[in-house]
Parts: sequence; structure tokens; C-alpha cells
Amino acid sequence: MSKAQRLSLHVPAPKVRPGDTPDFSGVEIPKAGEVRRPDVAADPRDIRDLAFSVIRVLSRDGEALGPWAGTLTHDELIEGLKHMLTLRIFDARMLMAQRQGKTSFFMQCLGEEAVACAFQRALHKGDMNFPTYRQAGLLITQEYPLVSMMNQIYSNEADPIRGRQLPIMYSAKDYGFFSISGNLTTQFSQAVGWAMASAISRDTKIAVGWVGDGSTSENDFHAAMVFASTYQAPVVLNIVNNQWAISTFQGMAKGGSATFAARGHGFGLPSLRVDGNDFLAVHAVAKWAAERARRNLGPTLIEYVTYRAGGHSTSDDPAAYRPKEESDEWPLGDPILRLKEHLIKEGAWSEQRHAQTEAEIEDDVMSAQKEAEAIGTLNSGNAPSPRDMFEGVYAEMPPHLIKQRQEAGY
Amino acid sequence: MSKAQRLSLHVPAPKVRPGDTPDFSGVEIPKAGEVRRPDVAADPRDIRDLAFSVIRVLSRDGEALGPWAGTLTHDELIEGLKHMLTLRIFDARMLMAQRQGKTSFFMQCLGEEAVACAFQRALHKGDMNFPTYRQAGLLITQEYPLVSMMNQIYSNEADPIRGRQLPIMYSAKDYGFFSISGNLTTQFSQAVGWAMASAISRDTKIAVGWVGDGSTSENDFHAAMVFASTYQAPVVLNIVNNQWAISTFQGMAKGGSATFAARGHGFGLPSLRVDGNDFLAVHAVAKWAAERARRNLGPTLIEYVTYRAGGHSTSDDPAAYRPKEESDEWPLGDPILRLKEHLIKEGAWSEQRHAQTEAEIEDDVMSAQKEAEAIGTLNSGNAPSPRDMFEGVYAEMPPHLIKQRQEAGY
Amino acid sequence: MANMTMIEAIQSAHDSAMDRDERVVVFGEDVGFFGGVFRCTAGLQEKYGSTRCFDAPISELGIVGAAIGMAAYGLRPCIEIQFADYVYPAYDQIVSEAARLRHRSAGDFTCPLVIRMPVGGGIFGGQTHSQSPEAIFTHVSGLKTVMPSSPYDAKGLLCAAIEDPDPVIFLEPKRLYNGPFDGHHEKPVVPWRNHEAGEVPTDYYVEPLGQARVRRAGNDVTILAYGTMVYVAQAACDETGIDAEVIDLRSLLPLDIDTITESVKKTGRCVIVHEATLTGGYGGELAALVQENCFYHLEVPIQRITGWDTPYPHAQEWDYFPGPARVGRALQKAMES
Amino acid sequence: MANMTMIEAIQSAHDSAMDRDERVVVFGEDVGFFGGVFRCTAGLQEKYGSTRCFDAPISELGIVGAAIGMAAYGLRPCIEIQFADYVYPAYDQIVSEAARLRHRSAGDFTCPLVIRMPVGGGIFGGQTHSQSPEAIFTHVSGLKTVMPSSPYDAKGLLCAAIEDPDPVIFLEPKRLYNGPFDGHHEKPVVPWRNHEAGEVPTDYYVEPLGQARVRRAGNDVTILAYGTMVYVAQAACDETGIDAEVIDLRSLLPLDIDTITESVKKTGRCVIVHEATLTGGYGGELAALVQENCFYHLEVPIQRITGWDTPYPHAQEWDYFPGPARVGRALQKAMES
Ligand SMILES: Cc1ncc(C[n+]2csc(CCOP(=O)(O)OP(=O)(O)O)c2C)c(N)n1
Ligand SMILES: Cc1ncc(C[n+]2csc(CCOP(=O)(O)OP(=O)(O)O)c2C)c(N)n1
Ligand SMILES: [Mg+2]
Ligand SMILES: [Mg+2]
Repeated sequence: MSKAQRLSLHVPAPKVRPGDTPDFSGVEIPKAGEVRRPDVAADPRDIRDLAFSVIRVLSRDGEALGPWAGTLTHDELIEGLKHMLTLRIFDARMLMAQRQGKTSFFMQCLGEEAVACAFQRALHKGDMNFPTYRQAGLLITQEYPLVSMMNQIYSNEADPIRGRQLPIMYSAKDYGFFSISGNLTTQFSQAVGWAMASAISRDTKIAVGWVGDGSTSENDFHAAMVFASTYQAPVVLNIVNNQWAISTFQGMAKGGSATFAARGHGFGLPSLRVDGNDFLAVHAVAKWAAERARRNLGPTLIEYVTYRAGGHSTSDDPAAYRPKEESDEWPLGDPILRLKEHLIKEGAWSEQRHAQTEAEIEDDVMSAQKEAEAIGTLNSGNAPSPRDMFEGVYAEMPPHLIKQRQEAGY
Repeated sequence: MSKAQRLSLHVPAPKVRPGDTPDFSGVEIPKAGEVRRPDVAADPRDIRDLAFSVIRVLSRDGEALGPWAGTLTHDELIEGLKHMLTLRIFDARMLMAQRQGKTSFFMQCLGEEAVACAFQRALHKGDMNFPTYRQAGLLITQEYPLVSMMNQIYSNEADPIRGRQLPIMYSAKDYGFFSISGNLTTQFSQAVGWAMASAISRDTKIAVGWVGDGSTSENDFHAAMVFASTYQAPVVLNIVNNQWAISTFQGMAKGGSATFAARGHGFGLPSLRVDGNDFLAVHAVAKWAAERARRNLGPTLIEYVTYRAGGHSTSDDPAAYRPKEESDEWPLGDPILRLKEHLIKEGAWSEQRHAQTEAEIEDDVMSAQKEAEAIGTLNSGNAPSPRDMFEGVYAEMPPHLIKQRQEAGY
Repeated sequence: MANMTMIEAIQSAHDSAMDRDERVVVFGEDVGFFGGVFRCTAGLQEKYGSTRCFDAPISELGIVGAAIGMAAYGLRPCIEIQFADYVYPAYDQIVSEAARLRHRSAGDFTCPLVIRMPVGGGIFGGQTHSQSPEAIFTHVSGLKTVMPSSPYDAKGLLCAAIEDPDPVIFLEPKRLYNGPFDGHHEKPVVPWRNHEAGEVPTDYYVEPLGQARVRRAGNDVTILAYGTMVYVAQAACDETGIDAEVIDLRSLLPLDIDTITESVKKTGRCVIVHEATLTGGYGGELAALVQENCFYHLEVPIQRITGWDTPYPHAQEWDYFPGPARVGRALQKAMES
Repeated sequence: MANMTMIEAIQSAHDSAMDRDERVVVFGEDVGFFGGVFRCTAGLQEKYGSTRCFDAPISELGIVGAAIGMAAYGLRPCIEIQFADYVYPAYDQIVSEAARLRHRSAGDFTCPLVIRMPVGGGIFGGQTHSQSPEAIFTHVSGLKTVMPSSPYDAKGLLCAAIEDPDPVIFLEPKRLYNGPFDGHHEKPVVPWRNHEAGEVPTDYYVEPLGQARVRRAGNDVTILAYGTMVYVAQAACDETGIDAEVIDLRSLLPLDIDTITESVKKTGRCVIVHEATLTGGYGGELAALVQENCFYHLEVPIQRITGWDTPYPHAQEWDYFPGPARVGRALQKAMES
């Protein structure tokens, strides 16, 4: 036996930390339009390359290029732009409201707006999303009332879920939006189950699972992949890789794999990787995967490459763990700016219309906020009754809970 | 929107069931010696093909062929043959003992002997296996006393683990054999943690995780892959694909993936697939992976293609779910026969020596059994004391447990 | 009516429920073609097809997670965990998801789901085939927890559980699968054939959840038991000659506190028996409730006779199992003071 | 001695333990560079290097599974679960593995492991940042379960837990991280600076596991509490003027039953307070034990004042939280009868 080598532990770390210069030189980005678009019925084994590239449509110059382009009209894109703007303005106002003490907590989608807003456009009425806390765009794209979202955030008397959940943990069945859980990733295997149920029932609806880069390490990520793969469930499994999981960089979850999309290969799933800040590319890929599911061709795994430009939540200050300027250096740019520039380039939009639209949306959001605040904010008094806390634990309240409710005085 | 297609659920099923003719036509088996042997420092990305083939050394004619051949001498192979024979004879006798009511339960390794017996030869003193219930070969290869194994199986007074565990759930730290859990897969992430600890301590020892094909669906399989990949732990992760998980065929766990080895690709792990009934191939692959770990090059995933020739346990009758003849038709043959034929072909062994060796081992096993039975069998009386059940719950018995022990009368 | 073992009764409950309601789907490890390692789902795949009764990968988490998604869709999954000892990997989905879905979505989504699993020892299953983890479910708001002790109740309660609009944990005392067992392991096994509770209607029927069953009327002391312990308790009465009232709880949550209170107020004495480990077991909750509700009627301390606070051993199974002798001693002690 | 918050005391315990014992390693989600979302591991990575204090992937199961492997190897992992609400994915490894390793291998392998996690509400964390799941650990043989209520105890008990040869569940009442809290959320926050238990030795010391601390001596009624509820109980005494003895259990398992018994025998009355849901909570176990040990001394029923049997709500936080008014009413009721 030769002299044994001493081992050492490899602990991944990001290249830069606060004080350092942002460095995205390792992020390989192909040119827009370069990645091929296989047939939706393609054999997963023949499209492994798509997990290692980045599907992009919008070029640096705002042109829509390549085989994934052309899934949306100008009008649709303008609508999408408005939705993203609405989400961003909504987020900014609610962040402020939290700072003003009108609620306890908030989480924004800053920088990631394209992912949910573009994806939702590929879905049909009746399909079901199983979202995380960073997919408010799914609701906004369907024009779910902003005031209902705010009522939930304020936990006021009109909160659709009766003050029971943390802010932004919406539930909206009629909008294909499953009740958000605070526990990471649990919804991923449920999405697969829902899709299986649709298939068992010989229905036509599909399901969509959502998860963050960090959350791919959780048990349910694996369970979802196993079940999706085994039963070939009509589900789209989305990984939003926004580079961070609170203070932890994506390399900690990704480990030795080149990409998150590659996780799908061990399960024989078609696995795509897409520019998450490119509204057109996200939509094109979503449409491809949704069609696969609808045609009973099975599940698809998609990684959206994006960047969490804000803090993880209002409890977080990213300056403690990453360079302040990192967000500005993010090589895939800002999804709203990119779509705006594209539409202007196409002659379908202008700086002026943009400014005007922004102002209109500001007004809409503000008036929704006024409406919600007129009902109440957290601690302002007009909260759901304590009685509500006892309701709905079961369909019918069992005797021990009635007793407790009475003891509580309600 | 075009007329929507009705979905349907895909439920995998084996090609044949009891009464049908066994059909292994789908099992692709390359010729012995055909698969390349990359350098142990190879980039995992460059050896993905190895997860989709089967590394084989022993040809149909008993020749050792190709780049993976030659890791063991004739003497070592003869020793290995003896170990496999010992395991098989041990299993047969203990199976009988269970039928005779001398214990409650038994699980055999029939048909899979090469996997653990050959693998163990690649390990060093101090390395740690985290086995399942079907790796008794790891102990037998180290000549762990058969009588100790039997004492455990009989739960008698000399049982090293004091009657606390089901038969065959051995624990033998000095033999690098971690305490077997009845809960599937839990040991897989522990193996990674043990390996990480070795690396943290700048030690030279490596760990080995073991899991069955069915168990790859469990949470801990994923956790182990994530942690091994992220921290590049010095661990070998073994999947013993014996085609069955109780009554469930391997396709249920494998889903849309071509192989179990391919699971490693999503984590950037070098992933090998090997003929599990080929003693030489198993050893060669084990050596390759162990060296990788020892040289701090990180983890390896290995799938052993084998066949569970017996029932899952003494509680199982495979005739209820698979053709009786399936085992005989298994295209990779019997590991003992194959090694025996190879050695004979090489002029290092003979039918006569084989018969004589078999007889000797029968004697050894029998006398061990007599010795163990002289101490006691389950329910024969000489069992560990009920007092033992209260010991070792904690290092020091807390007051409430002392009280209970006294109440129990001990 | 037919003579059934508890296994057959459970199979029959599945069959009746699947027959009347297309939304009922059944899956789990080895549950499909093979019909389950205990055969509780035998024949269902053949009868209802492989998309209504099927095998699952070995992932308890995935099984429960998928079932929650199916329940949210509108199906009525009734799933099997092969042994209760293997439910822990799925605990997160049960506690954080199934139990809370209705509440946290204010009824927007619901989770009509049954999770069946064999519990308890007495079969030389060692520490990983013998556990009784009811207490980790009864602590969770939003779950119901049920444990039948006879073929008749097993079918009626299982049908009720499948009908229930909320998640139900359905615990099956595996030692009772083939016959009542009173702890006298040295005696030959008694089959259900000879027991009146082995008479089971072949048609669909429900036993409402939340109601205890007085298994033996008595005046001296109240025994609260469930599962296998019901028979152990009855044996202890017979052997000590103490006229105890044996209450089979059947439903641990919701709990039939009225039946319990009434009995303890009558007897003034209470012995609680379960197979699970003592500390933090459901017996603690029962003792707390009994003293809260019957304090001024209690003559002697409430006793708990349970499994010891150790893993369930293999060789020492009968030293661990709370048998009729131990229960009998507790009854005597209750009567002495 | 230094003035410390509970966060600083926990950080200091890590620091002292890592300093004296090379085998101590610390990891968990956001625990390394950032020092934990509550900052309990701040500075450790810088001081001890990234192989002794590091971030982990978001897999509670993997964190515990890996830690068990490390403990079996011979290290002394002390790991963080970011919130107790997220421990469920790891429950299998804790129950089936950590808790049983010594027993099932007859000491061949052991598991000296500390699993830290913040528990409890009062911070508007909603149902997934407020839970108190102690009862799912106290039911498991082989685990010890500890909950400090002050910086001084936090450091001493954490050092003892790290030294302990067996797995310890270390529950940190997050509402106490920055100051004692008596449930009067309308009043300004009191910092630890002004509290004597905020005086913490900077050197290594241990508080032995298994010993309660009498926080307030009294004669009328015994209050059993732990974590945040210790301060709520004290406030209730002050506000009602009832001379209760407040026992801070500190260690739930092993439990200091002698201190409890002695007190209840003296007062004849007992009120149990915890934040976890009522049914199946640790209060049930305590009530059962108190009546077993003090039956003939009890004047009135033991009461349990706890969180309601519902998920922990967001808007109704203060209706849910068992505050001093509720505890006070229970004390009055105890004295009235
Ligand atoms: C089971 C579980 N573990 C830990 C947490 C705490 N936590 C909340 S968000 C988060 C990071 C998630 O990162 P990622 O999945 O990348 O999503 P992102 O926030 O970036 O959208 C963590 C660790 C949790 N909510 N649930
Ligand atoms: C967590 C858990 N779930 C279920 C079981 C029951 N069980 C025991 S062995 C087994 C099949 C395992 O199959 P595989 O992993 O292929 O291993 P093999 O028996 O073929 O060696 C099952 C389902 C268990 N022991 N633990
Ligand atoms: Mg992220
Ligand atoms: Mg197998």
C-alpha cells in the first residue's frame, strides 16, 4: 500500500463577497437565437445538450432571433410588459408598506418578473400552478385583483385566507394558483400528484411545479422527479435559479453538476435551460413544455437562469453576503428593460407610452392600496376574527376545538 | 385552442408475470472487455457513456478480457470464490434454520454474492461500509466469525447486539461494517457524512454507501447525492440493482431513465454500470472508485446489475409476482459458477477442488451453527436479558428508564 | 354478511369504496399487482385497473405528496404505508401539508386523504416493524387518527375515513390482522372466524369517526385501550376477575371524551393501556383529559401501562409487550388503594 | 462575564466548544459565511475555517443524515435547523437513526450530535416560523430534549449538549433571542442587558442536562413552564398576586421529576403552560406524571394552558399565544376551587 494521501473537504464558495468586484465571467451565455428548438415529441435522450446551454430569443440589441422566437404577438408582449411593470410597482409599494409597519413581512420578485409572467401565458384555464412565494406574476398576469393580494398581505378582514398565513402566501384556486406553503419544495411532489390525478381522470388539465435553485436539494424535489418520471405525469417542473438561496450561492445546491437542468437527465426527463430574463424565451419554452404535457408526452424540467435583484425578504440584507453592485453586473440584464427595448425596436412601443403606462399602473396600484388600507392593515384593528383561527382546521369543527374556541371567548 | 387531448396515466409494469415466459430481451449486454477504462482522474463529463453500458470482464467462455481485467491474482480469486461459497452455504443453512423455527426471519443474498464479496477486497482497514441487509458478503470476505453472525440471527445470549435487532441486522465497527438499519436508504446520507468527517479530519479513510434499486427512490438517496456532489466527499455510492424490490420490478423506481447509474449525471458524478455477477468486473470497478475517493477526487456512483434469485425475505414468495423460471434465464448467469469456470479455464481450479472446498465449507458452516445453537436459538431460552433492552438507550440510564426497568423486574 | 379476517375486511372496504366512488384511488409500495405485503389491497388492481390501484416507488414522501396533489385535484386517495415504522420520511407532507391545507387556504383547497399503515408489535418484527407512532399524529391539528380493533370496525371506519373530507391517519394493529390477540403468545392463535366481530357486511357501510365502543361493561375501573390492547385488557379482566369497563377508543382524534368521562365518573378508577412508548405517548393526553374531566371522582391515580421507553426489541418482545399480567397488576393496584 | 443576548450566548457556546474540542463541527443552512439567519454562528467560519463551520444545501434530511455519519466517525457535530418548523424533512433520520444508533448496535456506534433549532411564536412568523414541536421529540426514546430560557442557561446547556455522548435536540425560543418576553407585546421590548440571566461567562461552562430551575419560589400553586412561557408565568404571578412557584423545566427529557414532585406536593395545585398545541403536547405527559406522583396531594385538577389546536395564525397571533391573562385566569381558577 503506497503512502496514503490525506483527504480534505471541499466547501464550495462564491467567487466574490462584499467588497469584491462582481465576477460573472464563469457564466456562459450563448448568443440569442443560437439554441435549437427540437420537436415537442423529441426523445429526451436526443436533447441532452439543451440542459447545458441557455435558450435565448432577445439579443443585446433587442431583436427576437432564432427558432424559439415568434410565440407572442406585439399586443401580447405589451400586455406582458404591463404585467411585469405592475408586479414591480406592486412589489415596491408593498415593500414600503412593510417598512411602514403595515404588515410583518414581504417578499418581492425584483429582477425575476419575466419568469412567472411569461410562463402563465402558456397555461389554460383549469391548469394548476404549485408556486413558491416568488411567483406572484402568475396571479398578476391573470389580473387577479391587486386589492385581494394586498388584503392578504395586510391580513385584514377581507383577506381571502382570513389572516391565517404570512403575507404573500396566497391561495387562488380559480386562478390555477395552489395555496403557497412556507415549507420549501413540498408543492413539487404535489404538482406531480395533481397531474397524475388529471391523467387518472382522463382530464385535459396539466400541472406546473415551481421551486428555487436552493430548494432543489430538498427531499420533495427528488420525490417529484421520481414520480414524474415513473408515471410520465403531465407536469412542467420549473426551477427558478435566481443565483441565491438567502445568503447561500447557487453553487452549494448545484454541487458538481454543470446546471440545475441537468438534474433531469438522471430521470430521463427532457430538460431545458432558458434565459429567465427574456420574456420571449420563457414563453416559448413554457409553451413547448406545456404542449408536451398536454399531448401526454410526459413531464419536462426547466431551469430559468435569472437573478434575485432584491433581498431574500424584508428580513434580509444581501449586502452582508454579496457585493452591492452584483445585481447591476448581472449579464442577463433586466427583464422589463429588455422587453421594453425589444418592443421599441419593433416599433410597437415608445419611451413615452412606457412612461405613461408606468404612471397609470402606479395609479392603479395606489388606488388598490388605498382600498385595501381602508379595510385595514396588520394591527390596525380590522383583522379577521380570532374565531377564524378555529375554523377550517376541519370541515366540521370537532368538539374539543369548539370547547377551545369557547374558552378563547368566541 | 384545438380540441384538447385526453390524458392517461402511464403505470410501468414488467413484461412478464407468473405463467409467462421470462423475457430479458430488453436487457442490453455488451461483450466482456468491450467497455473502456478511463483514468481515475477522468472528468465525469467525459465518461457519461459508462452509465449506459455494462462493464464486464468475464466472457461467456470464462476468459478475463479487456482493460478492466487483471486486478486480482489467482489466489485472490480463489479466496473470493471461497467467500462466495461460504455466503451461499451460510444463507442456505440459515434459511433452513428459520424454516425450522430457530429464528423469526431471514434474508439471503442468493445470486448477488459477487457484489459485496468482490467490492470488499478494494477496501482498506478503517474504511467504512454503510450496508443494507443484503451485503453480508462484506463481513464474510473479512472472515468475520460466522458464529457471531449466527448468534445475531438467533438473538441468543452471545448476540453481539443483545437481541435488540431483527436477524441479519449486523453491526461490526472493527470490520468497517456500519450498523444496519431496517429503514431503507437512511445509511446512504450517513455514508456521505462519515466520508466528509474523514475529509474534515484530514484522515485517509473512505466510506461506502449501499442501496438497492428500489431504495433509490427514497429521500436519502437524493440527500446523499446532493451532499456527495457539493462537498466532493470521499465516498463510493453503490446501487445494487437486483431487478426487484419485494414484488416491485425495477422499472417502477427507474422510471424514464435508461439506468440507475444515470442518476449520477444530474449531480456531475462519475457513474459506472457494471456486471454485478462478474467478480472480476466488480472488483475492478470498486478499485477504480476507491482510488478516486482516496486521491480526494470525489465520489463515484456505481450500479451493479444483478438478479435477486431468492425471495425478498423469508416472508416473501416471489412465485406470486414473477415467473418461477425467471432466475434461471437471467442473462448474466450465476456469479459463483462464472468465477469457478474462469478459474478452471485458467488452470487454477478444478471440479474436484471445488467439490472438496464446498464440502469443507459445509463443515465449517455446520460446526459454526452447532456452536451457535449450543448457545441458543430464538425462543430456546438462552436469550439476552430483558435488562439488555433498557441498556444503551442512552450512555447513562436516565432515572425514568431505571424506574421502568425496575418495574419490569430487572 | 361474511366471515372476514381484518385483512379481508380492509380489502372489502377498499373494494366497496372504489365501487361506489370513482374518485377513490389506491396506491403504495407493492400495493398493485401483488396486493400489498399484507394483502389488504389484493385483487383491486385486477378489478379496477392499474390507474386506480397501482404500485409506487419506495418513497413514502412521494406517495403522500402525490396523494395530496390528487386530493387537491378532487380524487380520494387511500394510500398504504407498508409499515408505520416507515412513515417518518413522509412526516413533513403529512404535518405541514395535508393537515393544514384546508386551514391555510381557507377552504380553497382541501385534502380528503386516507393514509393507512400497520402498527404495533407481537410479530417478532423488531424495532422497524413494530412501532405505534399514533402520538406523533394526534398532536397535529388538522389530522384525524383512527385505530380499529376488529374486522367489523376496520371496514366501517375505513369507509368512513375514505368519505371524510379531511386527512385521516388509519392505523391497523397488524397483530390483529388474522385474529384477536390477548397477549398470550404461548397459546394457539385464535382466528377471526370464531369471533363475532369477524362477521362483516359485504356491502358498504360506515362506522362514524369519533365514537368509542364499550367492549366490556364494568363497574370497578375504566380501562382505556385501542388496537391490540383491547383484547389484552379484556384478558386482564378475565384473569383478575376485576369488573373493569373496557373502552375501545377506536378514534383517537376526535376523541369520544363523553364516553370516557361517563365511565370514569362511574368507576372512579382509570387505567390507560397502549403499546407505544410511555413518555409523550397518547396515554399522557388521555390521563390529562381524564383528570381534567373527572378529578373529583377519581379515587386513585390514573395508571399508564405501555411499551417501555426503549426501541422495540426483537428477542425481548414479550418483555416489552404490555401483556395481560402487567395490565392485571395495574388493575389490582387500582383496586387496592 | 459579559452581557450577552441569547443569540450571543449561543454563539459563545459554539465558540467555546469549538475552541476546546477540535471534533466540534457546525453547519446548516446559511450558517457559514453569513453566520445564520439569527446570527447564532456569526464569526465561527472566519475563526475556525470553512471545514469546521459551513453552509449546507437546503436539505434538513441531508444535514442530519450527514451529521449522524460524522458523529459515528467520531466528530461532534452541532447543527442548525433554520426553524423548528422545517425539521420534519429530517424527522426520519432523527427518530430512526440518531435516536437508536447506540441501542441497536449495542454501543458499537454512537451518535453524539446536537440539533439546534429556533422554536415558538410571538414574532408574527405565521404557521411556518412559530411552531413548538417538542412533543414529537420527547416521545422518542434515545433523544434528549432541552429548551433554555435565558442567555446563561443557553450557553451552559448548549455546552453540555455538545459534550453529551447522545443526540440532543436543542430548542431555542426565538422570541427570547433578544430579550425576555412576558407576552405583553404592547409594551416595549426589554433587552437582556437589564436582566441578570444576561450575564454570561465568556469561558466554557456547562449546566447539567436534566435539572429544572425554580424561577420563582412560591407556595400557592406550581407552574410548570419552559422557554418563553417562563416569563409569561412570572408575569401572571405578578399580575394576579398569586404566590405561585414557577419551575423552568429547561430539560424536558430527562425530566427533573423530583423538583416538580416536591413543589406540587407543597402547593397541591399545578398549572402547566406551553406554547405548542394542546392535544398530545408535552403538557399531557407532565399532567400524567404529576397526577401519578402527587395524586394524594392535589387539591384541584391540573390545568394546561397552551396554544390552541390550530395552526399558528398570522393575524391572530396574540389570540393564539398563551399570554399572562390566560395563565392568570388559570391560576385564579386553581386557587378558587
Ligand atoms: C423546509 C424549509 N427549510 C428551510 C426554509 C427557510 N428558507 C426559506 S426561503 C429559503 C431559501 C430558498 O432559496 P431558493 O429555493 O433558491 O428560492 P428563492 O428564495 O431564491 O426564490 C430558506 C432556506 C424553509 N422555508 N423551508
Ligand atoms: C423506509 C422504508 N420503506 C419501506 C420499507 C419496506 N421494505 C423493505 S425492503 C423493501 C424493498 C427494497 O428493495 P431494494 O431497494 O431494491 O433492495 P433489495 O431488497 O432488492 O436488496 C421494502 C419496500 C423499509 N424497510 N423502509
Ligand atoms: Mg434562489
Ligand atoms: Mg432490489
